[in-house]
Amino acid sequence: MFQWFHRLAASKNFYRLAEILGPLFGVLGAILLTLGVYRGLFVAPTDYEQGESYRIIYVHVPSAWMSMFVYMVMAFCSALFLIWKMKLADIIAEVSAPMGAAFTFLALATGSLWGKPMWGTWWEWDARLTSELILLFLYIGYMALRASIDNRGSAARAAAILALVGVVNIPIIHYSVEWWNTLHQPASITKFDTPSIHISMLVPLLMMALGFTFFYFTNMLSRARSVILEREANNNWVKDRFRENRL
Amino acid sequence: MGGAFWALLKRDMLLAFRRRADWLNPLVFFVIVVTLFPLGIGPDPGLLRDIAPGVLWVAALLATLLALDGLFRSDFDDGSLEQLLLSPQPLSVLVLAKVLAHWLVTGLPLLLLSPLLAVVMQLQVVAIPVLLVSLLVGTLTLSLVGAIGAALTVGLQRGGVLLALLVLPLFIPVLIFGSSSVIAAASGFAVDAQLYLLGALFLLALVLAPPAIAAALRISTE
Amino acid sequence: MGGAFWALLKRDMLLAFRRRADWLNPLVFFVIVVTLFPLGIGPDPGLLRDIAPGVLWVAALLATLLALDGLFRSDFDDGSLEQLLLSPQPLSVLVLAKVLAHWLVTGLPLLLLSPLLAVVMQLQVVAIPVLLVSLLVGTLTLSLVGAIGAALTVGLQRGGVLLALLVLPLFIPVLIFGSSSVIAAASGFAVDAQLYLLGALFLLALVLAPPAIAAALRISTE
Amino acid sequence: MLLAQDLAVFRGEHCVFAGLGFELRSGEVLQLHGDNGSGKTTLLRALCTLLPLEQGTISWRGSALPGARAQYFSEMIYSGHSEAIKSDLSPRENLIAGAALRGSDSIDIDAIIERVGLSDKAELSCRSLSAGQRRRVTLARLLTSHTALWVLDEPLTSLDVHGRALVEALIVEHAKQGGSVIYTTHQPLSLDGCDVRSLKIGL
Amino acid sequence: MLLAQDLAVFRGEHCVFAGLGFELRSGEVLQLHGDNGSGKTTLLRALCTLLPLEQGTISWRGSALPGARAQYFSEMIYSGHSEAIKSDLSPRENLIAGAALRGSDSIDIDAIIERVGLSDKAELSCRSLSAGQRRRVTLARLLTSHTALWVLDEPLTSLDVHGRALVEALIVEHAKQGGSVIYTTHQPLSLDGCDVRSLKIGL
Ligand code: HEM
Ligand SMILES: Nc1ncnc2c1ncn2[C@@H]1O[C@H](COP(=O)(O)OP(=O)(O)OP(=O)(O)O)[C@@H](O)[C@H]1O
Ligand SMILES: Nc1ncnc2c1ncn2[C@@H]1O[C@H](COP(=O)(O)OP(=O)(O)OP(=O)(O)O)[C@@H](O)[C@H]1O
Ligand SMILES: [Mg+2]
Ligand SMILES: [Mg+2]
Repeated sequence: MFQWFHRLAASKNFYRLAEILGPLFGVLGAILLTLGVYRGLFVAPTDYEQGESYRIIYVHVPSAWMSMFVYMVMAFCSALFLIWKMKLADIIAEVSAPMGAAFTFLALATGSLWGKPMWGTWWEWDARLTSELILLFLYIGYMALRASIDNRGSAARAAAILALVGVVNIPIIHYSVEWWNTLHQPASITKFDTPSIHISMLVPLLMMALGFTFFYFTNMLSRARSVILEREANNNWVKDRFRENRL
Repeated sequence: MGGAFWALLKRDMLLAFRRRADWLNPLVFFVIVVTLFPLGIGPDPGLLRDIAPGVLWVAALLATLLALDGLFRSDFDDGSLEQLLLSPQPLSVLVLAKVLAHWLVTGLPLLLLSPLLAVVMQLQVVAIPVLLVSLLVGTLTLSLVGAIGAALTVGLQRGGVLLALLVLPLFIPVLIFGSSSVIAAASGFAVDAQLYLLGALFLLALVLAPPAIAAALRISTE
Repeated sequence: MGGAFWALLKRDMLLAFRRRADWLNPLVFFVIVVTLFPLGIGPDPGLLRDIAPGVLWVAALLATLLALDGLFRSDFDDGSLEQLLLSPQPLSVLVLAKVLAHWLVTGLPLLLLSPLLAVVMQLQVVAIPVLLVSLLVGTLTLSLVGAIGAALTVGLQRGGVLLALLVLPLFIPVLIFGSSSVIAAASGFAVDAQLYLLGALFLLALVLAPPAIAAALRISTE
Repeated sequence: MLLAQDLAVFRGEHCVFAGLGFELRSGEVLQLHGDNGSGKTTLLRALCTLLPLEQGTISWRGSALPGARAQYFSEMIYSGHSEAIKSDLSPRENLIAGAALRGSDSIDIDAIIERVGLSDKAELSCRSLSAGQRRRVTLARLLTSHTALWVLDEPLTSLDVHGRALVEALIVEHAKQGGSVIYTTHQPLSLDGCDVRSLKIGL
Repeated sequence: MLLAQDLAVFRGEHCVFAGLGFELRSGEVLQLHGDNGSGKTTLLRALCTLLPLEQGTISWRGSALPGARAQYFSEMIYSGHSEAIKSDLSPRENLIAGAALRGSDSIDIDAIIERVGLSDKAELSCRSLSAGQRRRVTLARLLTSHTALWVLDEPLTSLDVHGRALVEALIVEHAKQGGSVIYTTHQPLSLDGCDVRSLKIGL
């Protein structure tokens, strides 16, 4: 098991795997996203309470989920990198950060677009909104730290420490914000928790969520590939591939 | 081990004593930020009283933050930090001594001055003891957590603002529990829950921060 | 003379471009400080709207202040400042180029982001143009005035906090006119008087600050 | 005592050196030679574990380094390009703090200060010392703890002729007492009666 | 060209030197001698008006200094203990910015970089240069503007033997072209064919 893991972690093997999986995930993601968009926008019924504007949910909720999922991936890879010095894990963490930040931003933007018709304001200091905003700061801090350190090895380890410190902090932030918010205000605005969602709305939502996940993996793998090429430009296998024109 | 801890603590206190600016400045910054608010917002006493706990806590947080930048920087600039890393003593203990000295020099005076500013901001008198306790535990936690950021950014030319960016998200729970304890006290509610949570955060930071700081310092001197 | 001005401006912009952190950080700091307030004060929208102009202005002021610390420091540390002083070109012109580059890198992005934060703080939409104008003139003035403080403290190890101490009193008039213009606009009053006063402060700073900065730099490198 | 095998260090993408190895025994002195930018500082910092190795092992008294770090640190002292002097403290205070940090306390600070020629500056703040006087404080630091291995990066920087003679005497003495020294300098150093080996770095 | 009369400089309460005077003519080279802490750096910085004089006057081409500052600055260049290099810029960018600041533009930067032996590092960020390579950038700066007076504080710091030969050649050349140089170093420098005078500072 461990040996398998190590062989995969060699960038050459990973590169080859990514070459296969990337397009595969890409196709799957594209199918799911098309289906999800179609069913979400045209097939799913209009919400009797919110009208058409609720359809933002098909972008908003998947991106909100992805924003958290990507941070977990990043933190997990950072731990792998710090403990076992797996360079591949560092690469995955590095390329995931901007994508996670983008998902977070998308969740914030769509949520805020949705908030205008729903609550009448672009922004409320609601618990969930606030902790999503802080998550964006964590991503930006992570990327800024990486960008500020010239030496790549040092940058990678410093960023990994920060990601791990952040992962300890995320649940703390989450609960403190929730608690802070309910302390002052009764749950007047938490319309999120409408427990039942109709199946015709749920299916496209899940399709979109899965599609977003595949999109993330496709994009992450292709970014990882280009980083591997950049870092290993001096290695023979890269040179060979370059000569044979199949990068 | 204890010897090196005390020696480092003593050295840092001596240095702070030599350059009075070190402990005077965060203090004055604290005062100035608190006084800026009435100027920016307008002198309505009701409004001021409502925002007093928040402003006091935010000002304390910003003052701590500003002071943090200097925690390892001068040691880094003159090469003392390398020597610290090459010390035979365990690095996390030495790091703890530095954080403690830093808090004694910057956090403690701020704490002692806060009742005065609370009065200026029209905060209810009953809330002042809670303000003190929350600031005591809170600024200690901020110093510990912030030291991780300071260690990560010490090698960078303009670490100051990057430091702010890195640690402010980590400071938010402390800010929330700290200020909400004071708000609760001012409204006459119980504050045990908030203070226990602050204490728990402090213990967590005390255990986890020193090794993280030590690791970050080793990276920064590469 | 013009040549050296542009050369220096170009060099500083190039440096800022190389280290993205320089212009990104004050920006993010601004955002974070603005978000700290609701966290410290509580999420009541009415209260937030009342204090929004003050908080936005105080946050802009603090972000400018933090960024100021780096204005001459890296040049001082590596000896470039001495070379600047030994340049045959008039020092106040060179200094103006540095301040301008600094504002373009730190003040301008902040200005561009402020409308977004105004929305987050629930500020009335009518007040946003006034917020922009007052911040434009105001941050330019703050940069010029703050540069005097930066020049005076650049030789000191932990100038950051001392700098804050020196320049905050000078910043207060700008803060008062700036935030009161936004408060007036939000309440539907006329704002000409405040904006004219801000403009006058800016012209005053433009004339008086460069020679003062030049003199301060000569003292700091002694 | 110190054994380095097959060391390779990278700065960024650039391999500074590779396949470098040497052994240093008790009483031996090793001078690193090399032009500007050949990697002397890099090697010394790597020997102090301040830089990560890309490859190779360093071992101290037979045990490999990352593990034996605590013992190694208590027996070595590094004096680099930067002086590690607090400008606000006097030379004496600097030396006392430094010694305490290394865990040595029963030393005669006055004699050491006398030895490096700073007696009349011992109580001044280090800010008002000249470049060469500050260097002398770093020389004094070498004497405040009885460590077996000295790692010196350009110890002659800013020193005048008396300073150079002092460095020579200190190294010879240390080697005679069974200590070992690794140093680098671009100036000629005459270490009579010492077992000086030299290692050339760079292509 | 440069005339110093009866100079006295104090640091704090302490008189570093007093009653010091000399004249430097076109084509002359002046070496300052003195032990560590004798006041060489202090004198050089005072000559650049970076330190205030307690007493005495410095005049350039006959006019006393605080007045003739603009002309003086356009004809002199100082290279001190600190290198005045932006670590984020490449050597080339550093030199271009420096030259523009001094108002000289029509220079052949490539030839100068070649001359100081940095051709293969010209586009790297200066952060990744070694101590000696950074020094070479400061040497290149001397060549980017055609100034009459060079003021050099320990220009040999961190330089290897080739570097030293380069400094010697640069000084000799500059003096031959009618420029003048004041410098200090603790290492022997052989300036053949040059009119070298020396001034001893300190008691
Ligand atoms: C800027 C504003 C907003 C932000 C930052 C935001 C953020 C989030 C986040 C982080 C989640 C994932 C929560 C989780 O799964 O634990 C989420 C889910 C969700 N959001 Fe938003 N949101 C915003 C506005 C809105 C608005 C205006 C609505 C509609 C009224 C809305 C409806 C939902 C729904 C229905 C879910 C799924 C709930 C669930 O999984 O239980 N959001 N949002
Ligand atoms: N942080 C860094 N990033 C990238 N390259 C670096 C870094 N530091 C040093 N180098 C490169 O490593 C090489 C060796 O540098 P090092 O400082 O070890 O040289 P040195 O032998 O000490 O030279 P000197 O005699 O000039 O002090 C140089 O060519 C330099 O360009
Ligand atoms: N800022 C200062 N305050 C007080 N005294 C100072 C200051 N700077 C230098 N001195 C004193 O002035 C004297 C001369 O210092 P200076 O740096 O000029 O010496 P130097 O000849 O350049 O020596 P070195 O060869 O070591 O570089 C020293 O004895 C020093 O103690
Ligand atoms: Mg070196
Ligand atoms: Mg000197």
